[in-house]
Amino acid sequence: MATGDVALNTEQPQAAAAGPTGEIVNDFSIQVATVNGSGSQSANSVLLKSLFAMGIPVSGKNLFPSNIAGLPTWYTIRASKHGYVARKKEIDIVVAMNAETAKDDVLSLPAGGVAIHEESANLQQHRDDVVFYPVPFDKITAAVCSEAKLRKLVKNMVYVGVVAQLLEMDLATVEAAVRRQFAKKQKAADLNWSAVQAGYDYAKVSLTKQDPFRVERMHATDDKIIIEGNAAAALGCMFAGVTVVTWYPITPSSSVVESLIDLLKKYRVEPDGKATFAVVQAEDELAAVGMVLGAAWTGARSMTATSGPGISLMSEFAGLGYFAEIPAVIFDIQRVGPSTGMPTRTAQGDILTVAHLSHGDTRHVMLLPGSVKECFELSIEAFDLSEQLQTPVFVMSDLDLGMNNWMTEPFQYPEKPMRRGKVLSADDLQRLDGFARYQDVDGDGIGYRTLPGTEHPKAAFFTRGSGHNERALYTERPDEYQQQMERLTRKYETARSMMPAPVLIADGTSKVGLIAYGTTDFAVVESRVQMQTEYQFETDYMRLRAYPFTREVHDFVAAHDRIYVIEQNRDAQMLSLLKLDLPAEDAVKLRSVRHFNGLPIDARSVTDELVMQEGI
Amino acid sequence: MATGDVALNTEQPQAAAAGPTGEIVNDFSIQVATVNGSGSQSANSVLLKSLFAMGIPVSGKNLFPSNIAGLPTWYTIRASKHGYVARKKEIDIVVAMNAETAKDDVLSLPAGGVAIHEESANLQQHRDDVVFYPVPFDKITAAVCSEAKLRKLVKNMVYVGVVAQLLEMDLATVEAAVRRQFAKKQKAADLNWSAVQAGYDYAKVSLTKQDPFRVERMHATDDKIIIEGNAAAALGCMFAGVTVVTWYPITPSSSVVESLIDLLKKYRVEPDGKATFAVVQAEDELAAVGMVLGAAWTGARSMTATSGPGISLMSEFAGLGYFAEIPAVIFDIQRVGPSTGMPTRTAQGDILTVAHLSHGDTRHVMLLPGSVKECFELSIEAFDLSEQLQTPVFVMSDLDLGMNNWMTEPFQYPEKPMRRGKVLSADDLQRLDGFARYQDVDGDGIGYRTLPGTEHPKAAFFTRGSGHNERALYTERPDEYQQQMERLTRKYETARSMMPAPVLIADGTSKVGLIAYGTTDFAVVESRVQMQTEYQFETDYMRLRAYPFTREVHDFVAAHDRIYVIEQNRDAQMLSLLKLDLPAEDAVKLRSVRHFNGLPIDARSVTDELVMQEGI
Amino acid sequence: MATTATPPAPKAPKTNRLGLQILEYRGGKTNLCAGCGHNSISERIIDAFYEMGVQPERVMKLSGIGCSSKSPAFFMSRSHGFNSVHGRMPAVATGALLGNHTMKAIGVSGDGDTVSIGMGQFTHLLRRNLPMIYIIENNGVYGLTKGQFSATADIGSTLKTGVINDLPPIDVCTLAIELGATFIGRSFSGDKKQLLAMIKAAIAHKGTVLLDVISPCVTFNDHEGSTKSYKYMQEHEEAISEVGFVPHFEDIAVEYDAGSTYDVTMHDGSHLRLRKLHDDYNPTDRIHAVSALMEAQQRGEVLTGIFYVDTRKPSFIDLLNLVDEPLGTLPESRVRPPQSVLEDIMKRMR
Amino acid sequence: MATTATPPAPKAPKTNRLGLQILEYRGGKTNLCAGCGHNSISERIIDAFYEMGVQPERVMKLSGIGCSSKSPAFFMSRSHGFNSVHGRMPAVATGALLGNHTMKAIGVSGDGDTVSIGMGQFTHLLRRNLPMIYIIENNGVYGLTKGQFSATADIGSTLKTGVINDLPPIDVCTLAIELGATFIGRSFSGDKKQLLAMIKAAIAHKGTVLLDVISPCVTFNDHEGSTKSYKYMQEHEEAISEVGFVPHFEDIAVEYDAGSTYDVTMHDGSHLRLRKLHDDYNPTDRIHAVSALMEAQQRGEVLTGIFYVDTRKPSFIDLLNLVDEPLGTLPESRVRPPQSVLEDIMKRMR
Ligand SMILES: Cc1ncc(C[n+]2csc(CCOP(=O)(O)OP(=O)(O)O)c2C)c(N)n1
Ligand SMILES: Cc1ncc(C[n+]2csc(CCOP(=O)(O)OP(=O)(O)O)c2C)c(N)n1
Ligand code: SF4
Ligand code: SF4
Ligand SMILES: [Mg+2]
Ligand SMILES: [Mg+2]
Repeated sequence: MATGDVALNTEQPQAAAAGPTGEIVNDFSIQVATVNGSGSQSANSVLLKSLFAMGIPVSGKNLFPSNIAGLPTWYTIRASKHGYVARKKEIDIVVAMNAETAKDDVLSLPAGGVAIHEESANLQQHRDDVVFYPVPFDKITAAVCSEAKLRKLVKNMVYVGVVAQLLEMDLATVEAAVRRQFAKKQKAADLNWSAVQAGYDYAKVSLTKQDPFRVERMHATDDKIIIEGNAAAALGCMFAGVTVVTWYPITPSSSVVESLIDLLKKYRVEPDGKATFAVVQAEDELAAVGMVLGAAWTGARSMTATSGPGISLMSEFAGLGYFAEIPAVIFDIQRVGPSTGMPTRTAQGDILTVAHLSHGDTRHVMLLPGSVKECFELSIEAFDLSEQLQTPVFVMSDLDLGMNNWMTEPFQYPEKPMRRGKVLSADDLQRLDGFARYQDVDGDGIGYRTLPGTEHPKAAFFTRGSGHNERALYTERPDEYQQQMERLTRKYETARSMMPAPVLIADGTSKVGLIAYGTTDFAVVESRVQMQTEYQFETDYMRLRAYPFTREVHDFVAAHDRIYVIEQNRDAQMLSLLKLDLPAEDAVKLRSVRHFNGLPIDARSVTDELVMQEGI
Repeated sequence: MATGDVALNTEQPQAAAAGPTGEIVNDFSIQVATVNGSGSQSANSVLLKSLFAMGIPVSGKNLFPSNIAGLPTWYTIRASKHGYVARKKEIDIVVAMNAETAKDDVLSLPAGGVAIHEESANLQQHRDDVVFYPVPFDKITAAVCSEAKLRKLVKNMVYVGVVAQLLEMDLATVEAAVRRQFAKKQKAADLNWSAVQAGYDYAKVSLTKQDPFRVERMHATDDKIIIEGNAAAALGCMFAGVTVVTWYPITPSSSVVESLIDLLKKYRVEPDGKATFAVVQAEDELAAVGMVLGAAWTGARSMTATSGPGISLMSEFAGLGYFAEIPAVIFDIQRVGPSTGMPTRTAQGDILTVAHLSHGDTRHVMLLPGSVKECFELSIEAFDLSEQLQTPVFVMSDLDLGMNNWMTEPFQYPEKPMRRGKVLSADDLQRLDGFARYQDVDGDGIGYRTLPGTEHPKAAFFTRGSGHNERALYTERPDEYQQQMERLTRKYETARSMMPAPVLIADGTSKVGLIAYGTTDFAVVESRVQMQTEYQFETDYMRLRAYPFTREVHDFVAAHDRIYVIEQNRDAQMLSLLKLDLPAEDAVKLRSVRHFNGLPIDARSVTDELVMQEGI
Repeated sequence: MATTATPPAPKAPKTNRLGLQILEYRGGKTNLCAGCGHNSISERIIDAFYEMGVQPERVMKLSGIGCSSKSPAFFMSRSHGFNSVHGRMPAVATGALLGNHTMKAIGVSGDGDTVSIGMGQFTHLLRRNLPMIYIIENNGVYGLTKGQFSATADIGSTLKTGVINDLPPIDVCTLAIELGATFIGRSFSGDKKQLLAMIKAAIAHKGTVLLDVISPCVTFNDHEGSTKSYKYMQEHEEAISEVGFVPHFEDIAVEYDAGSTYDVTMHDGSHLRLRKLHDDYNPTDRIHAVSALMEAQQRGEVLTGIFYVDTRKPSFIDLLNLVDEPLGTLPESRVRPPQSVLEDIMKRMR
Repeated sequence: MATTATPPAPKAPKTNRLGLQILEYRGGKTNLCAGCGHNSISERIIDAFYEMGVQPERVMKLSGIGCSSKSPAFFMSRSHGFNSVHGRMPAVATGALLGNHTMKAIGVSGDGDTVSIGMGQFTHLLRRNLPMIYIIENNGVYGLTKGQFSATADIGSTLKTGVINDLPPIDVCTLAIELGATFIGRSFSGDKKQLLAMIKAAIAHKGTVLLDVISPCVTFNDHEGSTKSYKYMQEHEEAISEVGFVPHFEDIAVEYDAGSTYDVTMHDGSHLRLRKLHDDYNPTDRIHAVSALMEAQQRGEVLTGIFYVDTRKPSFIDLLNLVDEPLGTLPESRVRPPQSVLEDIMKRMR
């Protein structure tokens, strides 16, 4: 691999939140640079959980390469007393464990930044405006760990100790985190804990604190939990009552199904050992989505999870689902495209494609989770909507939300029972003496369906992706075809009225409105405060949660002079959908803020762009 | 098959161009209703070619079912002294050869219409305002054709005779057409000719002319030819120098490749019997387009042809072609979707999908042939553009254009030599001492490529759909990725400047402009005259030929108050692309006229819609 | 289709063990070409389900795209049908059976639908031994798109246009045996007796039944030079065994010679009686069956009959160990765990 | 990758018949896990092309997506490479060879890339006998997505998580023999000698070479219970023949016992010498080869060696009867017919 692709933070270093003088408490970001496969996950998780346990709002981001071992990896932990969880553009403290990237990592620090590094690597030569803490990691590790082959792993715990000491973390809390991390393995726990202590002691004895960063106990996380978006989505699916799950592994979606499998095995096996679910690892995504449609056709709540390349492969079946009107829940955990792109980097780049996925006049419904909590809630919502609307529903998450750890209040058990949509039973058929599958009986564009196996001579109908009339009979008649297409448009309008409303975060008096969705929200929330405090500039803000857009979205745009649509793709994809949906006089107001380098969007980038475009 | 799907013309019958009194010369449409597989093609072709040979502008449309034999089929011939070739909404003369649809066919006639039908079927009961010409087809056929199993075919020639007599066609011309149709089969020619005569004689003796329709020799077609769009496209591909052709059969695209195979076998085999081309019937569309990319990567001019479902299956590879920057020419002969839809009906329904085909930030180039001549010319253009831009180019034709017969002036041989784009030879590499595949040397966003087999140690580079930098090395660096994506945007702007300009058919002083593309043009041309003559309403008109849109398109919209985008899909797809591309203040002007029942759009539908929306 | 079958009711209505007349098993009027082999196969399917006395509502019909794939509309209108997309019926069938594993599934496909575009999904369906009847109506061409060669066309076979196929045919039976299907046979649309017996046995089997039925396309592939024509089949069909079937609800005391006949007891207690016509015939030995097929092909014979049966191998559904009821219609109480479970999970995440 | 290989130059540079040193055949630095079987295979590929003296510029490297599919970046940087999309390398390779049939093509894929998502295209490539070397780096799992089972995993094989595979493995060698490939063998990334000989012979072959190379995934599938681990292979590998190869440019007067050894003359005049290690071994008989493979599988052996070779069957390129030069770079004069042709066609359309 060329050395060309190892440095991560290639953006201009910027001054840290406060100068090197004066303390900075509970407000900094730590970036741990390691080598993929070196097992630093547990160490980083211990750091994250310790800060969390000290009641300090934290967020962690794993920036890993698309390979299994050997390439550079970065893990960023942000502590923010204000509760900001977006990526922080400025790294305050670097733990440079990867010799290959150490230099670049140090160069990426702002003035006043901190570098913790292997003693032997003399990085001091590269900067004179950052604080260096050299540590003899290998020596320390060797001392605590006799087994040579374990050292690579244990070494990581040493930096945990060093960081803990430098930041004045509560050691008892750290120990608790370590022991919890290795809950089932007493020996490992002890070994790792001794490594933490060794690092801690070394720092205490040999390093003199010269930087302003430290922590103090808070209570901001008291009744919160930490969970990844994909795990939250999996929980949602189980409580939505999913019965058929199909998948073909692809980063970053695999963990949705992997977590779900664990849950189902644990909670959905009946006393006699039989399963109320089926999970199939399909041969590819065409098969995965085909199975979902087949299962949904028989009434099963079925789903699959994938990412960009899989979405492309599902195009033909997506059109069948739309036209034959079959439910399906499809998770798109977005990653960087086009094509294979950067499989382990995040983006919101499939929005436009999914909205019109498949040839012909096809239109789809999308849900846009903006937090791990919504990964849970909107997953449940997706199944209800999909069955009620008899159409595929796409849940558009992304790698940042899906594969990173996020704080959240605990999830609420669904109050509403499952809404299964318009399904006729044998009794209904007896009463009605038959039915017409695609007839718009209720004027909402949604027909009534029967499920295979319904024991009534008039239950059966023929499902097809070719032209069909109200009675599901094959047709090539111009009038019958057009009638069905117009009904589908009507159904889409019904969908609009059923979509989860956007969240109106701020609707003050400002002439400027911001619109964002998904993980972009975290940066926008913080950027709005930067705009206020640094530029005394007020913004209103609405976070989208679904497509098609509800009335509230139109109203929000109508109520403002300028609307900035902030998103993580190159082609302003959500802005495009808004442009197509809004009355022309409102479409005029749309402006775009885009971030598309594969890193999660950060507040500073948003602020700078807003300031530039507003000419402040 | 339910009888539900047999009637074709389900629209309100309307009064014919002129009332039943007074002659109507060279201005009518004939609809022949038969059963699929009954072999009426030759008879209809004889009728069409005879009128054509009499110098009268004609167009023929085959409206066939998606099965091989047994379902109703209609063939419409329009004669128009004004040269209109769009579908005429009103049928003037029905030849009702299909008992199953005879009643509906007669009901679909406007008052004053004409029905030629089998004597035994008494259709008179259904209408008293149309002219009936009962003919004992079976009796007549039996008389001229001893072989029972041939009668089904020969019977069709009988109606040719009847129609010829009633319309006062020149019999010698008809005979010439018959003999040409069966050029290589003397016996068949004689038999069919005698059938025509028998029909002619019967009409002469037993029918008394009561309708106003007749023909007169003209010279409007003197140096014209008749050809199908797909055959014209195939010609274009051969003269573009295509070398690798892959396909997977699908209606209505198959005949592009089938015609091309015939041409290549005839004109592209060298004296030693070896071929300068390879045609592969792939296992599916994923394979077809994959082969095209593989071949283009080695420098071959390669292409495939498909329709909606195939386009969906090509999504993933389309994204690879865009991101890895590999040429490819893909014909989309559009049919009615979504999903399998109506495979033998026409539409312009893949526009929006193809423009953004594949996940991630992917964008494609589309050419929009609006005549058989452009099927030829733009096919050649497609290969040049695709190699110059190093990106897939989609040629968006449709079933109406591709599978129907159209008059056209003969095609011109390409003046320009093949433009193969930026390819470095071994000598170039020697001179430059290497190269960087994805470097924007010329500022147009287009890099230089080398072809496998180039005999130079620095010729090789690694092609991939994953993140890559200027030197085609694998990268996950945010800056390198973003740089490449921005270059691709730049390249797209270069494409814009190279696209074939739209055709400005009329740019007078009207405040109202019309925009159309492809086969919609034929109806718009005629509708504009209806607007003039019937409503004294002037319209300007621009026909699009490519996407992305060139400056002229923006100018045209800017120059008018209201723009009607007329197209053959439900979701106003081209209007959507315009909306996304135009400055907001111009996007406001867009209005939509849509036709999406599977029948080719007709002038009357356009006119009625314009009148309605303009409130005339 | 569901409601358009209206054949004249016979005088003294004959009925099956459910008391249903055969017309209850009919479908919509076919719109395939007169003489198309596919129509005869639809007839046999109707006969088989009628004679086996299967409740039509308990059957799902699945297909891809093609003339063959249209035929589910032409039999058993009282069964739910799903005409999906080209080459992808296996996935849809798999999902449908996961959603409701209590039903009988019959899939009808073509050689193009299965062996060209559908090869990937087809092989994986076989590997899973999905419990369904999978019929390939094999005519060696793409009928619906006007007769191009498919991947089952034989080397040297010609089209009407004179084009000659020079790629080897893919033998779906050999493939099916190797990849894991458990009931594999080949027949001919023109061989009423054999085909009917095979479909009836197929209905009794639990596991993937792959029936490769040569079904001539009279419009595009029934001429001299075609190796999938009626004539060619009459001349080259070579039955490896005589297929007899005795349903569980009939008296099975039928005589048979154990020496020359394999008696296979099916899951439902029915008996499949396979009388050797070749001495090297052994329907219980995979390796043997594959060799027999490959040798016959080398000899230029079209071997028919049942080549391999395994009634012991667990089906895909067995492996999943599902509850007895269809997953698709389980009540909320059985698919949504109680609030306590969520609270418990949340607690452990603190 | 093309420019990053900079290993230290040896003192007295050894060169091949083209006068090239082995470093001219190296690739970029691997980023696969240390100990990954794929790396050893890359080494053998480098050795083979070096020893056969193939000009690197005359070689195209193709792959799909996966750890295995990354490896073309790690050998022969002087050859053009195309890392396409998941499971679709066969189509890209087919197109590439149509565009330039004068080059050697080597494709590297994985068991997931080929046998799961890629099965459709793979079977059709085999059927066409496309002239290329197709190597499957078979580890029974999806390495790049962290170790899920692929369709070549054996029944009973376990993952580190304890999950047990219960679906039968797909044997790509049996498949390849049946579907029409003409050079089929299996080896093990750890068996340097055998693998090198096989790749060298593969380079000499014209037609589809399918090499199924067991290549342990040290990170996800090299543990107890895995049937694709180094340990398992050491215990279960069973060579059916000893593979010897004598390139055409070397003295072939090497002794061999005609009774126990098959001598196959390759297209380029090289000689493949296959010494029987099983008495039922016959690399020229398809049916035989298939049975041998199926039987070995039943015995739980992993048979290695070359199972079947056919040097007479025309390749897909032969069937197309192309001009000698690459189609991709034919001059305009040979691909655009003269004006007279167009005028002639137009005239006949009047
Ligand atoms: C994705 C896609 N590609 C192509 C087609 C066009 N198509 C329809 S049927 C068919 C082949 C049918 O052949 P086969 O399965 O053998 O059925 P048959 O008509 O011969 O019975 C094709 C290529 C399609 N419908 N969808
Ligand atoms: C369309 C698509 N689906 C899924 C993936 C994710 N993916 C990448 S590699 C891979 C499997 C690789 O397995 P294999 O071919 O055996 O290669 P290995 O890593 O084991 O060498 C998968 C599923 C993808 N890249 N593209
Ligand atoms: S075209 Fe062939 S396959 Fe299709 S219906 Fe007619 S005969 Fe049957
Ligand atoms: S994960 Fe497995 S296959 Fe992938 S590089 Fe590592 S060892 Fe090799
Ligand atoms: Mg067929
Ligand atoms: Mg693998």
